[in-house]
Amino acid sequence: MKQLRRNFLKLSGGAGVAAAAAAAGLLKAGSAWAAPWNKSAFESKAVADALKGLGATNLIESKDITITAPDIAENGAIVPIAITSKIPNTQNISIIAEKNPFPLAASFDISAGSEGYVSVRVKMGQTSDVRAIVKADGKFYTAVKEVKVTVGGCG
Amino acid sequence: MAEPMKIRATLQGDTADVRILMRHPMETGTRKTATGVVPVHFIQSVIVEHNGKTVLDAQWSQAISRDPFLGLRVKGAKLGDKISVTWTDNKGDKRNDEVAVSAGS
Amino acid sequence: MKTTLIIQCSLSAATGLLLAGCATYPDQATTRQMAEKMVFEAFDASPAHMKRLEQDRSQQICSKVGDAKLSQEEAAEVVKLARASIQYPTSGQLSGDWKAGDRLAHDGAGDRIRNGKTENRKENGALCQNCHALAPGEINVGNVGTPLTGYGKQRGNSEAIVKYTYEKIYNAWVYFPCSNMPRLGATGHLTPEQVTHMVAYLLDPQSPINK
Amino acid sequence: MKKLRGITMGLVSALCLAMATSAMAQGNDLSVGRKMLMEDNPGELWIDQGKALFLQKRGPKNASLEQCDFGMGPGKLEGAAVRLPRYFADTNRVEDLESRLLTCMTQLQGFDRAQLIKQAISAPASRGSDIEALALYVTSRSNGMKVNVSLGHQKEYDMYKAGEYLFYRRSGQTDFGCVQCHGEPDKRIRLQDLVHMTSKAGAQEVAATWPAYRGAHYVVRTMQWRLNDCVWQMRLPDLKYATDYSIALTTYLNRQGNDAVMQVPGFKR
Repeated sequence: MKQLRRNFLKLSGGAGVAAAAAAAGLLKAGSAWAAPWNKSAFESKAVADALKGLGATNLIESKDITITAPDIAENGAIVPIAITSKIPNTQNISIIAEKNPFPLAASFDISAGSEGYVSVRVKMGQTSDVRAIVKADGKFYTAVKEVKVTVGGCG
Repeated sequence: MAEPMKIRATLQGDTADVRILMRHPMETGTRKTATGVVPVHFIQSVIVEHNGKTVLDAQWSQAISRDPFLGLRVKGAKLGDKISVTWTDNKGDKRNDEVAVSAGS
Repeated sequence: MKTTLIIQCSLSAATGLLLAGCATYPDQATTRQMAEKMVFEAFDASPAHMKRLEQDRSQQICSKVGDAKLSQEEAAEVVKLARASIQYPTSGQLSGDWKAGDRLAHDGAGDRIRNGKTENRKENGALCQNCHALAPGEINVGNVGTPLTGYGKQRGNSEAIVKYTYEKIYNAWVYFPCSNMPRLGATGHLTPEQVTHMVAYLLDPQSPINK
Repeated sequence: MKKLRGITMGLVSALCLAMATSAMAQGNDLSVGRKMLMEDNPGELWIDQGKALFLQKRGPKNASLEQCDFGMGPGKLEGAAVRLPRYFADTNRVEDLESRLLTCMTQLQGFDRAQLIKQAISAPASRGSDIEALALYVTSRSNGMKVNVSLGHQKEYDMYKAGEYLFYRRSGQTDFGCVQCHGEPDKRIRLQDLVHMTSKAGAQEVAATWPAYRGAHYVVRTMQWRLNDCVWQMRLPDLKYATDYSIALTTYLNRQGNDAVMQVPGFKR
């Protein structure tokens, strides 16, 4: 138990851990109809582990993925990121902020009824590559864009 | 408790441009205030349905910004079609709101 | 704005709508009196902090409203007061440690007041980054002031330049009366020792600003 | 003196060239993010909150704000905010949006003024204060209308001129007045753009975009907060809420910004 607890602390680096663990339990009860939250991918601290959690292997660089985001974010608390995938049969789009404590920020399962497009806002602690992972026809494609984060304010 | 979302769904050709604003603290579990660390609290799942059929099934981490925004485009939409959005957070709180697709400007 | 006022007045006069007389702008002295009263009623502070609201002679002169110009006499007075304000470090050395200067240049804090308390810090930042471009390639820098990139490279570091730079930082109004640059040393925001670090940061060939 | 000016002038122009290029490059980089954030502004979530607060019977007198007169008659909100600040006969003073809200919340609802002021500026990442939400709701009812601050009353003229004076008044550890940061076009503090308030367009931006969602704080802020924060950076003491100092500056800026089309909430990084 002690060992486990230490690992947990290491993982999420703070007092939120216990709550996170409790919450994960609650979630199962609460959302039977949604795909279960991908705990292993979201709680990975390394990009490689997050990719493993997504099942993403043999990434192919693709020009058919567009990342729309500011070159410089004025405020890391709210960085707008939109991903467009022109790859046919796009099934999933995931967004990874590589230098975040937990790099995987979001993962979208996309049905045939939706375009390969999602737009969200992400917290970023520092300048980092933002990586899009697109799953299409069982293959994984990727594109990357750097977003510079300057600490806002004059403090 | 959970407050209403603001959903805009406007028709552009045969695609509905859907823009959703949600009210949620999206706490990372590391933010400190005068009274201590705020526990982790964030939306983990967002489901968007078009006339009852799931078109987007999103999973989020605590890195999504407070009062989250989600934009997507739904294919094969018509005026008056129902767009329904449901989020669920790590505490099991839920919120569902629905709009009809309206004419784009 | 004045023109608009005149038009409004003459219009209403012509159409006979003018009743108790046209509302007019207060004259300068009245405006000043009203506004100064507002200042001293608007802040919640200890007597020591309230002092910051009092203008010294130079600040009064330098608060020209709108397009009003500084007269030659006023400029001369500001320069004279600025000249008299300058204090040199006890060591006599006007150029200090560029590394300390680099750190201070990127420190925008110090001296601010919240809930009646001054920021609790060992020393004040020099605020440079807020307004000036610094080392080449730095993006998070302001442009209210002139860029300082390559400052020393362009000027060398002769004794005259060292002295000029020291004085310019200590009280910019010696050379540019009423410029936007805070009189960092003269207002007490920076100590003479801190100013010497800023001099080194600007002039030392090893400083990132001259790379 | 003369010689010195010559040297500096040459230097300044050489450096300005370098500066202009880098500033332009950065301007492009920032615009993408700004546009994206502006299009879908979380501040919109506060409008309904404000509306609910406005209509709800609250306070010791258990009254809504439907009888509050923002200058167009009790409860008439359309076009009211674009005319603020203005003179109000019932209080015999010029009031801006925040001070008028305080007047109504104390007189109609019986709230304690000091208590309201204490809570008026909310903590970052909070639900925001009642006044912040109410101010946004009331202003949003003027969206699409032109800012039209009139100086018909002597007290309005006085406020305007005092505001202008204060805009240029330098004091404190940094020798700053407002004009030191807001008197020239295309200026930035670090990467943050500074509004050029002595230009018509800049004043219009001020007049038309507050209250605004402040991204770094995750809450809606009002003009009074903006002034507080400026004054803090200027190293002045704590600015009291809704005093004539703020009302004067707001009168000056909004009047300069006449004819701007109101569009709130604004979005501020």
